[in-house]
Amino acid sequence: MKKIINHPDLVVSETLKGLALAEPTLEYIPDVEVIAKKVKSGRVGIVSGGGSGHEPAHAGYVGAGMLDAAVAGNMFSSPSPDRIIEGIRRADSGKGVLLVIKNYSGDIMNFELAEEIARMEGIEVDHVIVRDDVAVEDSTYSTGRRGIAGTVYVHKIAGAKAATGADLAEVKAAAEKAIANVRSMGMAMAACTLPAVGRPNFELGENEIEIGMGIHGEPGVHKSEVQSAKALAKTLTDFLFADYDFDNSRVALLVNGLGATPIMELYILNAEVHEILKSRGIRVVHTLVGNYMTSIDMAGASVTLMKLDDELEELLLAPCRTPGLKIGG
Amino acid sequence: MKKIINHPDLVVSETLKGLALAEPTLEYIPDVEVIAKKVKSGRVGIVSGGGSGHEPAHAGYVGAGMLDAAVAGNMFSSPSPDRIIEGIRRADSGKGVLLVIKNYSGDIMNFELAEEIARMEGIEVDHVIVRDDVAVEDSTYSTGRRGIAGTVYVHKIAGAKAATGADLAEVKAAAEKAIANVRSMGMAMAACTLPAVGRPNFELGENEIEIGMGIHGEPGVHKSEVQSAKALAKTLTDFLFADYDFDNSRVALLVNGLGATPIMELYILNAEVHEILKSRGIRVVHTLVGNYMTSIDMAGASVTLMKLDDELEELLLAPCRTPGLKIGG
Amino acid sequence: MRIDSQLYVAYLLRAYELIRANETYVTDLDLATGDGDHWANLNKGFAKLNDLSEELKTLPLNALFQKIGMTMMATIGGSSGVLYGGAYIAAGKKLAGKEFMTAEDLRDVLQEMLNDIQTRGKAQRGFKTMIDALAPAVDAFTAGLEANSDEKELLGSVKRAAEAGAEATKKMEAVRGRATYQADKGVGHLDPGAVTMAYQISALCDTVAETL
Amino acid sequence: MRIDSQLYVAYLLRAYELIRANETYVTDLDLATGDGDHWANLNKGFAKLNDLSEELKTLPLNALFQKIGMTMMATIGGSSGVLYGGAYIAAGKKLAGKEFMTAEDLRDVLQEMLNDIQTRGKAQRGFKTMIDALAPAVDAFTAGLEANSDEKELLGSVKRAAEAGAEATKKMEAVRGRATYQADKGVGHLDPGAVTMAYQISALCDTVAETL
Ligand SMILES: Nc1ncnc2c1ncn2[C@@H]1O[C@H](COP(=O)(O)OP(=O)(O)O)[C@@H](O)[C@H]1O
Ligand SMILES: Nc1ncnc2c1ncn2[C@@H]1O[C@H](COP(=O)(O)OP(=O)(O)O)[C@@H](O)[C@H]1O
Ligand SMILES: [Mg+2]
Ligand SMILES: [Mg+2]
Ligand SMILES: [Mg+2]
Ligand SMILES: [Mg+2]
Repeated sequence: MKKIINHPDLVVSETLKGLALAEPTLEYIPDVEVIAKKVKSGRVGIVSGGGSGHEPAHAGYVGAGMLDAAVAGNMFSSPSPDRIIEGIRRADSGKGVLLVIKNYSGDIMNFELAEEIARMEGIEVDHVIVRDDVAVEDSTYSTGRRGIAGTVYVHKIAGAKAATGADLAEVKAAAEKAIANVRSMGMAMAACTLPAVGRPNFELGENEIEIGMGIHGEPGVHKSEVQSAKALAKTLTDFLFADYDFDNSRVALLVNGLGATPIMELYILNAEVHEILKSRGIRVVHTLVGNYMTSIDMAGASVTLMKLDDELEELLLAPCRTPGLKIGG
Repeated sequence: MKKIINHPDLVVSETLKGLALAEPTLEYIPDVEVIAKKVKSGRVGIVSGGGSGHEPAHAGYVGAGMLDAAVAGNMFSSPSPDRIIEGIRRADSGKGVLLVIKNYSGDIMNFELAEEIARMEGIEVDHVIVRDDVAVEDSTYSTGRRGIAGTVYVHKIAGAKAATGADLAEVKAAAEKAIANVRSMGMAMAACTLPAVGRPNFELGENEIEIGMGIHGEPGVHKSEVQSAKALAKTLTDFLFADYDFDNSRVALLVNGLGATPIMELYILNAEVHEILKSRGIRVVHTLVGNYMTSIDMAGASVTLMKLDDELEELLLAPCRTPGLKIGG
Repeated sequence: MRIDSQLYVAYLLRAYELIRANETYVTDLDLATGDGDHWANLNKGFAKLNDLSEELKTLPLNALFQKIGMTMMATIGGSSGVLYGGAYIAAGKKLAGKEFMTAEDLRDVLQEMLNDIQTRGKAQRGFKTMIDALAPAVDAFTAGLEANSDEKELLGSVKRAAEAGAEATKKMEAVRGRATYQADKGVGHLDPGAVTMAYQISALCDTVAETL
Repeated sequence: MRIDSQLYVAYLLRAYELIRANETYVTDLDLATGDGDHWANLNKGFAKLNDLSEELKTLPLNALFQKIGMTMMATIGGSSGVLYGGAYIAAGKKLAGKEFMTAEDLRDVLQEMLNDIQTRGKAQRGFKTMIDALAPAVDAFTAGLEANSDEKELLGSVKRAAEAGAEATKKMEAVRGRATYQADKGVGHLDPGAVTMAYQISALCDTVAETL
C-alpha cells in the first residue's frame, strides 16, 4: 500500500486540516472532525457527514449555497453523536438545522441520537435520509437502499433552498423531493484500500469488474467481464431505468469517479450516457463529471440521474461555492 | 489493463466529445480534436494544447477567463500543426492569439510550425513556453525544463489578462511573468498506463516512489523509499526552494494529483506543504488542491508555487469559469 | 460473584488482548461481508479504554459504565460504536449506588444492553448481528440463575451460548448491517460483530470465573 | 537506379511491415527513455499511408512526397510526426517535374530531409536522435557516389551505415527528446527514433536493390 499519509490514524484529521487551509472561509474543528463555515449563514443550517473516505464528500461541500457543516467519522465509519452535535451547533443560526443522512444503519443510529440530544439543547433539528443506490433492493424490512453519489444533489438542493430563506419544513420538503427523484448505480474495476487495513477490500480478476458495489467497498450485485464504455453506460443506466421512469423528462446527470478513475474515462462514459439519454428523449439540463463521492482509491464510476421539475432545476442551478462544487455565480 | 474506454484509438475524440456534452458553452471540433468556446471572446485569444492524457488539461481550461481553444494530440503526443491552426482560427477575434506551449521539443516544433502558417493566413500569433519542472536541469544546451502543472497558472494569468482587454504584447508579458515565477516538482507512486500500450510506463517496487518523473511517465530524477506525507512535502518543496527564492513572499499553491491519487491524500499533502511555507514566512494567497494536470492514471502528486506580485495576484483571483477550474464570480 | 470496578476493568483489559490477537481474522470477516473496518474500530475503542484503565478503576460502577459508553461511542464510531456506547450508558443507569455486581446484577446489565441494542438497531435475533451472540448469552444466564447453577458452571454456559450464537450467524441471512447488500446476504460468513461480542462475553466470563 | 512513385510506395509498404513486426521492441525502447508511444505513433502513420497506397502510386513524385509529409505530420503527431512530415515536404520540393529518382536524386532527397530535421529539431549528430541513423546513411551515400560504387553495394553500405548509426546511439547522451530527462541521459539505451529511422532506410535500400 502506497499512500501520501503520515499515519492511518491521522488521515481524517489531516485531510480536514488540509481542506480548511485551502479554503479560508472554512473552519476545521479538531477532535470532533467538523468542517464548518466561519460565518454562520443566518438561514436554516444544513449538516451532513458520514464515514471518511468519500472526499470531497462531505466536508468539501461546505460553503455558500450548500452545507453549513460536515461531520467526519473515521474511515467508512459513521461519526459519533458527540461529533454530530458539534456540527449541528456550528450550523445553527436559530432557524433550525436539517441533517442529510445517507442510509446506512450506523449513520442513522448516530445521527438520530445526535438529533435527539441537540433537540434537548433547544435546537430545532430534522433529517432526511438519502437512498439512491438502485443496486440494492428497496425493502422496508431490511435497512434498504444505500445513499451514494446522489447525496451530492440532495446537499445542493437543500443548501439552495435554505439560501432562499425558506424555513426548516420547506427545506426538508425540497430535500425530500430531490431524494424521491434521484437514482444512482455504480461499478468498480479495482477495490479500495483502507489505510488501516493495507490491502484491497475485495478481489477482482484481471478482466473482472464489480457491478453495484457500495461506496465502502461492500461487495456488489454481481461480477462481470470488463465491458466497453458503451456497454457499461447501458448496464448502469438500465438499472436506473428499471427502477424509475426518466423517459422524456429533464434531468441532472452526475458521472462520478470513485477516486482513482482518470477524468478522461469519466468523460468517455459521459459521452455514452448522453447518447443513451438522448435516445430516450431525456433532456440533460446540467452535467457534472468528476470525483464527487469517492471510495478512497477505488477505480470505477457511478451514474446518477435526478429528474427535475421547475423547482429542482432552479435550486440546482442556483449559485454555490464550495471546494467540491461550484455552480453559477 | 481495465479502463472505461471503447477503443484505445478513440479515447481522445470521445473524451473531448464527453467534455463538450457536459459543458454547453463549448464546442468540439472533430478530427482536429479542438475544444473551443462557441462564442468568440472578442479579446486576444489564448490557445493551449499538447498530448492527451493530462485531463482536465487542456480542453478543460477552455471557458470564460482562461483559454479560448485547446488542441489535443494523441496520448502524450503533440498535436500536429493542422490541428493547432484550427485552434488558432477558433480563438482569433482579430486581436491576435497567444499560444501557451509546454516545453517539449515535439510541442514546440508543432506549435511553431502552426504559428508560422497561421501568420501566413494573416493572424497575429505569438507564443510563450512554460518550463516549470525543477526536476530537470535548466539548460540552454538541451531542451531544458519540461512544462508541467504550473501551466495551469499560465493559462489562468494569460486568460485573465486577455479578459481585461489587453493587447497581445501585454497578454504575452503577463504570461511570461507567470512563467518566470512558477516552479513545480512531482513524485509518483505508480506509473501510468497508455491505453494503446496496456502496461505501466515504468516499474516501481512495492515500497518505491519515483521523484521528479515527467507527466508522460518519463523516468524521474531518482527513486526513493516510500515517505510520509510530511517527508514528501519537504522533499518536493526543497527542490522548489533550491531553485527559486520564495521566502517571505506571497504565493499561489497548487497541490496537484496525477490522475489516480485520492483527494484525501492531496489534502494531507496540502496540510504539510502549508506548514513548511508558513515556517519560511511564505504567505499562501490562494490554494488549489485536486487533479489539474494529470498523467492518465498515475498515482502521485506535484506541488507548484507561483510567486505573486500585485498584478499576478489580481489576475489569479479574477473570475474564470471552465470545466476544470472555477475561481471567483 | 462480586464484580467491582476493579474487576470489570480487568475484564476490559482481557477483552482488549483477545481482540488484539484476532486482527486478521476479524478484519477478514468484515471484508467478506462488510467494509473491513470492524476490527480496527473496536480495537481503537478498547485501546482507548486501556489508556484510561487506571482512571476507570477508581470510578463507581455506574460512572464506570457511563464512561465506557461515552468512550466507546466517541472512539469506535460506526454502527458498533453507537450500539455499544448506547448499551453501556443504558446499563449504567441500573447500577446507580451499587458498589459491586452480583450474578443477578450482571444478568440485568446484559439484558439491559440487549434491549438497548435491539431498540437502537431496530434489530431482532436472527438478523445476523452482534445480537445473535448476546441474546443467547442472556438466555443462558437467566436459565442458569433459575436453575440455581454453580456460578462457575453458569459462567461457562453463558460463554458457550455466546460462542454458539456467533457461530450460528454463519447460516443466517443478514437483515441489518452491511452484509444485507450482498447477493447472498452474507450466508456462509460469520457476522464480525457477533464474533467480537462473543469475545467480550467470553473474556468477561473467564475473568469473573477466576475469582470464584 | 530508377525510383518512381510505384516503387517508392512499395518501399513504404515494406517499411510498414518492418515496423509492425517490431512493436514490442520499439515500444520498450521508448518506455526505457521516453514515454512509450513512439511505435504506436509511427505505426499509425504508416498504417494510414498503407490505406492510401493505391492513390499514392498514381501521384507524381513531388506530389507523393508532399502527400506523405502531410499525412505523416497529421497522423503521427508528436516529435516524429512533425520531423518526418517537414522532411518529406521539404524533400518534395526538390522533386518537381521529376518522373523518377536516380541514385543522385535519392541522395539529395535524403540530404534535404536531414537538413530539414536538423533545422526543425535544432539538433545535431550525436544528440541521440533519429539524425544519428540518417546522417551516417547520407554520408555513406555520398561516399559511395563519389567512389562510383556499384549501386547494389552502395545501397548495402547506406543500409549498414544507418543501422550502425542507430546502434551507436546506445552510448550517446541525449540532448534532444525525452531521454534528456533521465539522470543518465539515456546512456545504455538505443534511441527509438534512430532505430525506426534505420528500419525505414533499410527497407528503402532493400526495396530498391531488388530492382537492380
Ligand atoms: N442495526 C444493527 N443492529 C445490531 N447490530 C448491528 C446493526 N448494524 C450493524 N450491527 C453490527 O455491527 C457490526 C459491524 O460493525 P462495524 O464494522 O464496526 O460498523 P460498520 O457497519 O458501520 O462498518 C455488524 O457485524 C453487526 O454485528
Ligand atoms: N529535436 C529533435 N530532433 C531530432 N529528433 C528528435 C527530436 N526530438 C525527438 N526526436 C526523435 O523522436 C523520437 C521520439 O519520437 P516519438 O516518441 O514519436 O515522439 P515524442 O517524443 O513526442 O513522444 C526520439 O527517439 C528521437 O529520435
Ligand atoms: Mg464502517
Ligand atoms: Mg509522445
Ligand atoms: Mg464495518
Ligand atoms: Mg515517445
